[in-house]
Amino acid sequence: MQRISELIRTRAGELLESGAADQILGWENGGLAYDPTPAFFTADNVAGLVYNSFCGINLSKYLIEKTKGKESGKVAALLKPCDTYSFNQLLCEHRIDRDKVYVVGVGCSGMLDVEKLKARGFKGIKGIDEKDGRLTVHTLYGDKSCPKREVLMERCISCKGGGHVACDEVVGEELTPDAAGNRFAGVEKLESLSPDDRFDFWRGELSRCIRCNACRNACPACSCNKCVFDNSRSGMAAKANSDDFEQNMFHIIRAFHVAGRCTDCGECSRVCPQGIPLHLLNRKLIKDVNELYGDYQAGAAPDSRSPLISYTQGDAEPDVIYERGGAR
Amino acid sequence: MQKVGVFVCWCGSNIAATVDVAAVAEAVRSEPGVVYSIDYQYMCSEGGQSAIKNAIQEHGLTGVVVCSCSPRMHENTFRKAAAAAGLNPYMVEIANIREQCSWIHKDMEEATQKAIILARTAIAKLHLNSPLVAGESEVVKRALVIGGGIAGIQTAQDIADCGFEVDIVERSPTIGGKMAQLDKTFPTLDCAACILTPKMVDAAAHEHIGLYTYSEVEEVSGFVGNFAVKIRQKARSVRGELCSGCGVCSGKCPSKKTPSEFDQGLSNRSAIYIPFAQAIPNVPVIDRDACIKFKTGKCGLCAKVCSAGAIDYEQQDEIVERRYGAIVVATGFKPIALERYGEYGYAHSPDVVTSLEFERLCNAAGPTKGKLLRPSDHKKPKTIVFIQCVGSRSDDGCGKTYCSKICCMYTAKHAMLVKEKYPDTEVYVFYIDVRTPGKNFDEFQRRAVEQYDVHYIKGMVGKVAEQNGHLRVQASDLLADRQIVIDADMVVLATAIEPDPTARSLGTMLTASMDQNDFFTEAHPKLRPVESPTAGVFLSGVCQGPKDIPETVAQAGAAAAKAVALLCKSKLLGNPCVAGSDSMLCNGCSYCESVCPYGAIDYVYKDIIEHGKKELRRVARVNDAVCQGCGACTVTCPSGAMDLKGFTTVQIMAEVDAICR
Amino acid sequence: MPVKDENKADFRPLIVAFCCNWCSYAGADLAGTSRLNYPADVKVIRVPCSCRVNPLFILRAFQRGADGVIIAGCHPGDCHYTSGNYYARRRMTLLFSMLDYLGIERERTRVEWISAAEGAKFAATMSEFTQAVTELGENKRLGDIRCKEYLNS
Amino acid sequence: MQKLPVSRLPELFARIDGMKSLYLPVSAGGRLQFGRWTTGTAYDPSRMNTVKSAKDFFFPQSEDLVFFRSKGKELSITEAKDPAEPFVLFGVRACDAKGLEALDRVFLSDPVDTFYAARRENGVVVTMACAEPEETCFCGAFGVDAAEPGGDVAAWLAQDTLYWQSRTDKGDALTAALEDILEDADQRDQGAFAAHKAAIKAILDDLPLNGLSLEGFGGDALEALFGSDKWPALSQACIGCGTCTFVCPTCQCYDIQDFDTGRGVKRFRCWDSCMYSDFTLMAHGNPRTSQVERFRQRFMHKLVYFPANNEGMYGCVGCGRCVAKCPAFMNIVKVIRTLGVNAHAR
Repeated sequence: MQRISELIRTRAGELLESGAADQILGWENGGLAYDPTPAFFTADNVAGLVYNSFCGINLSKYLIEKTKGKESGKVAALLKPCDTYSFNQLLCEHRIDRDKVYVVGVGCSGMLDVEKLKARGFKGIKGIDEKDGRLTVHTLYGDKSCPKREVLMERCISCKGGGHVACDEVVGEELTPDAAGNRFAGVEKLESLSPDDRFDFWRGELSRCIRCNACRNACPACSCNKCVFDNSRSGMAAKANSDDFEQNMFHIIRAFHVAGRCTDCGECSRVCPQGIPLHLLNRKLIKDVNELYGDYQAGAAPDSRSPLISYTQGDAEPDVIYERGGAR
Repeated sequence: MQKVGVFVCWCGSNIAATVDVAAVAEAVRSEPGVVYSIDYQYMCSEGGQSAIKNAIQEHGLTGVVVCSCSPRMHENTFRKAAAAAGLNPYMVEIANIREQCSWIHKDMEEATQKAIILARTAIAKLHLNSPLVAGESEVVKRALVIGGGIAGIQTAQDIADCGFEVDIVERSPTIGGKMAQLDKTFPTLDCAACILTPKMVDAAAHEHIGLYTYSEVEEVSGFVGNFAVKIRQKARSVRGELCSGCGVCSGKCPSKKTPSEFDQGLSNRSAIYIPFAQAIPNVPVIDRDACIKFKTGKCGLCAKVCSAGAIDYEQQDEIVERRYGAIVVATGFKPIALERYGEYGYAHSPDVVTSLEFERLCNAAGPTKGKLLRPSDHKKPKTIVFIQCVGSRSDDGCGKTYCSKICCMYTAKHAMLVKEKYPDTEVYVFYIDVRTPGKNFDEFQRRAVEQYDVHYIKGMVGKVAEQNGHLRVQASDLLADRQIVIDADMVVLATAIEPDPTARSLGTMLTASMDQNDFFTEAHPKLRPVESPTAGVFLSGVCQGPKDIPETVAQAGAAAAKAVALLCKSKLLGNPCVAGSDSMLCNGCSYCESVCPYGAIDYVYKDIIEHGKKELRRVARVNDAVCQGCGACTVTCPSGAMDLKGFTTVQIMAEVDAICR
Repeated sequence: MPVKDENKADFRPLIVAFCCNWCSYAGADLAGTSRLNYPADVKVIRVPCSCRVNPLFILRAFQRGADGVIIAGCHPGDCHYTSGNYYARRRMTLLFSMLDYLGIERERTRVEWISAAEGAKFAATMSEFTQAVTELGENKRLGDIRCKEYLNS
Repeated sequence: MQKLPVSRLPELFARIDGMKSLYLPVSAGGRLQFGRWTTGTAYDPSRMNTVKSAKDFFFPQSEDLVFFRSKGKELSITEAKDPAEPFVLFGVRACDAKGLEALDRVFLSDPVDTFYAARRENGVVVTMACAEPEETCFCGAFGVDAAEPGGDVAAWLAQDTLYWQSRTDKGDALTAALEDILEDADQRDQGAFAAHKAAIKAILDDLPLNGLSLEGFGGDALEALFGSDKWPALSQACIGCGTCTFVCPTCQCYDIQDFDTGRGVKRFRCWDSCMYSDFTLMAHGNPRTSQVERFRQRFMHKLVYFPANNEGMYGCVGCGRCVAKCPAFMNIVKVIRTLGVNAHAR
């Protein structure tokens, strides 16, 4: 990791120097052991650019604002393989001006989920060392250790693999995490439950929602200039979940609005302060689309057509859900 | 807040008998904005309409709710009334308390409650209505007639005679259709060809009529007043402009074994052929599946003998693109296939024929030169059995549930013709009922019975089987209540008719709705019988339902009149209920564009000022003249920027709320 | 106002039916013209096309106390706007699958294709759907308590 | 001071819940929340850092104010009743207790917020000294001593003993009601008790964020900070969500909204976030048109405006929730480090 970070920093410097980019979009150290923060770099602060196993944040969405307007210059964005899917999807939707972006694909061997470390009872984390698949976590209460793959982010456990789908150059080799599982396992598990159990499960999860909008604001697909939930004239604006219905409503509509556009980047689940497995909603829609309308990966190409804006005359009838999936 | 007037219609007893109209009028008084509320016997009447006009003026209403029949019935009536009183016609909402309430509910209490809710819902929506103004669009002064049978020809002539351009598209090599195959016509027994062929000639000669024979409609886009149609002109392999129609080519053609479509397969034709003597255009066509030249590359005899050098083996299909203001469908019918009716032995014995085949057998230009000889051994039949309702009015699932309407009459005609020519023939007719409404129809059928003593037997035929050179017909005589057996020489099946098989795909192209039998549905069964619900599409002849020739011609004229009424208009008022995008909310993501069936949406770069900051954004723009108001874009739009006038998101939600209140 | 009686015996469901103007709404009219009875619990909302039905409307109906929501449109291939019902079909399939996934009774939602000529089918469908929803009882899982409070005050 | 063997905690809880509703940190879906205690509820004293602070119990995320109803042409108005449930919060961290003092200054100063006042009146706060503070903690910077927590009752958990010290009248009342289960602590306990507090102190001194200096902030720093050219860079990562606001024990901004139930209109208030683009949205639009301004507002409020209006008391208690929960790892600590006078000490 150290080495790649070094490579990237050097390359970023070159890009700025050569004028190939006016700014670099990357991560800077946050002060803790696990909080690299999105930042824009120029020659005078590029030294602060870091890349490590906690750079999970998907930077593609920042490019919407950054490439707006005539005056904005060229940005070199550091994107991990899975981030480039979001980037492509945003290109599909004309949300990013491609000419103003120089994509530097950065290799990734799986990002770490600090919440999973904390869930193991690792408290007061002061530093983390990574060595051949194991982490040593230095805490206020002594050193702890665990295998890396056990604390990978959800998205990395079921990594799309296959490297960058959009980039102008790659720095550091294209790695994919060693643990690649069936990403629909969680959905299938829920589908196998009875409706009552499914209902109880989601009530339990969604009832924790504090409507902070972190999932929405972090989501690259939720790029609306004004969200329907913030628009008093939309008829569904709300700032808080006054009751169960609004918890359901917000998440159903959000999942539906990003249906066919969600690249499954996993930011929603990463940022949720309450640890609600929101990816299970998006993946359900992805799974349904794959099963009913053929495999589709949003953002795989900059011109892919979402399954919700296309059709075939032979499409399954809606009552297909009465027969398939979901225990009764 | 609108000032709303509510008008509850009794519709005589149609509504008032099951809905307490007074109670409805009373209940809505407490609804927000309602300043006036009455019940009235017939809102659609002159009196009812002036009640609306007066209330608008006296009470300064800004919105009107009429609780009455379906909006599909009188929405326009009431909009016009409102407009006459200076109110925007789109400030009128209808609560459908007849079709969707009084007519389906028995219990008065229940029906009244529902009527109140429906009224409340209309009021809730109305509060969010805004005045709409319809845009205008040009009318292309040309009509397309699909199908060149008697219906199509008549419609085309009537339109053309009004001075408008008409094109006829006919799938087969000639116009004329089924009528050209008929021998005589009931009830006058005059010769079909004698009355049809002059019409065909006139049509071809008419300065305003263009013929596209051996052609098919490939694609239809656009909308009323401005349809864009792609027509495929199939390659005849003969160049019409050169051909003199001498017929030498078909005479010399060595491939003569193809069953003649025109003669229902009772005779053969050559590979290069003119369907029949009076065909229009009188230009042969090469049947490439039968032609030796096309199959083997050898031969080419026709080209050698053609002095005009009209033969062109290289000819390709051509796609012609034309614009039309109106489209008339006249695709006609065909007899149903009989494979499901094995009991009549049609497949086994050549002497069991359909009525249309029988027409050819009687016809002077037919395979037997008009002598009635049975196909098997060309002997003159002594006993002929006619079986009616073969596949019509059937509940056995094999045939059609409807009555084909023409069979009773043509069967009587056939029986009479036989008796006329060969009085010594025994003629039996098996029927379920004899249906002969129509001018001089019943007289005609009775003549068959009384003057020509044709044996009419009420009963169904159970079996027709060949037996020592005869056709043994086993049947039941319901009146005499006994089984009978007749040894016939010929059996004629009055085969049910069904819409032409191409109708279904055409219906889809035109987005014109059809019933379960693939007959085109009319905009209103009584009041708009020759119009399809799809604006600018009209119906002529059997494509809308079984008809005889006089009815067909009458309807063809009516369809023409409707089409002309449309073509006469200099401009069309569009539908103001079109989509519109709020550029403040639009992301420019292009999703709406990709679901728009009319290509009505494009994108422009626009300076948007939000929070006092100016920003250049890509935003959607809707072309009002092209948008048809389906609303596909509104749901696709994630930001809710796209909305549909007249059916806005908040309006529909207000309706939901009102219903659930 | 819908009667929300806990006692299942006399529970009357509230059914919201979104009908496309060209086919199903006309079908509903035909049902009326043919005097074909179906439960008064069904209230129809007229939309130009099934593709105008926003998932939001369906959730809204449930929020406000509907016990069942049915969307009726032209048969696939017969859409007045050529393709509207194809989009509706995908949207509704995914939405209903999602509701089912959240444990909301799948029998509360339905899509039916009813042509202008199918008055009988309209009446039969509505009766049958109402029956099915009645058996499910009140919609407790996707309702908004705020809309039910003060119900009988 | 009283004490109780840890083994008897369940008894204590049962007793308290017998009198008033007891809420304490419980795990839900892996995340820690204040939840209602019931027999058998698993309480893990080593886990104290709830995702949301105890704020909700006095200032809930959403609460009804009044209900309007129109029948025909008449309008009827029903006011929501003041909350009346007596309750006890157990295991509140020192920082959160301090947070309540900040809220008091907002809601209990004239005009008094009756809903908040009623809940404060009905609620007894039992704090717990932080035996294991986390790397995100910096309460020390705001004068909070995690070893000497406030509240109505302060508690310490040293090895197998719970120490209990009432700090207010409400605390006395509760203690009195529990006298038969609580034993008086004697001289022999003082040693263990002191050792425990010393241990906590030691860890506090060792915290990575320890020694965070507030020099350069406070009521009179307006000019110095408002115009700083560092705000744009600081706010660049902010995605404008409300996480920091909603997990914050001192954020007190709310919006008042109406909800039409179809049978009348419910007027309620709900938390709002100055990070939202529609915060304090007015007819003419939003006074803060960019995320930079919104970001600046939040931290200026906590570090400058609040002290300016509250005798120097800051609008932050160093609970560290925003540090742990911000999706972009942006937080007040970075702001303090970047804008403080010793910014370069970093």
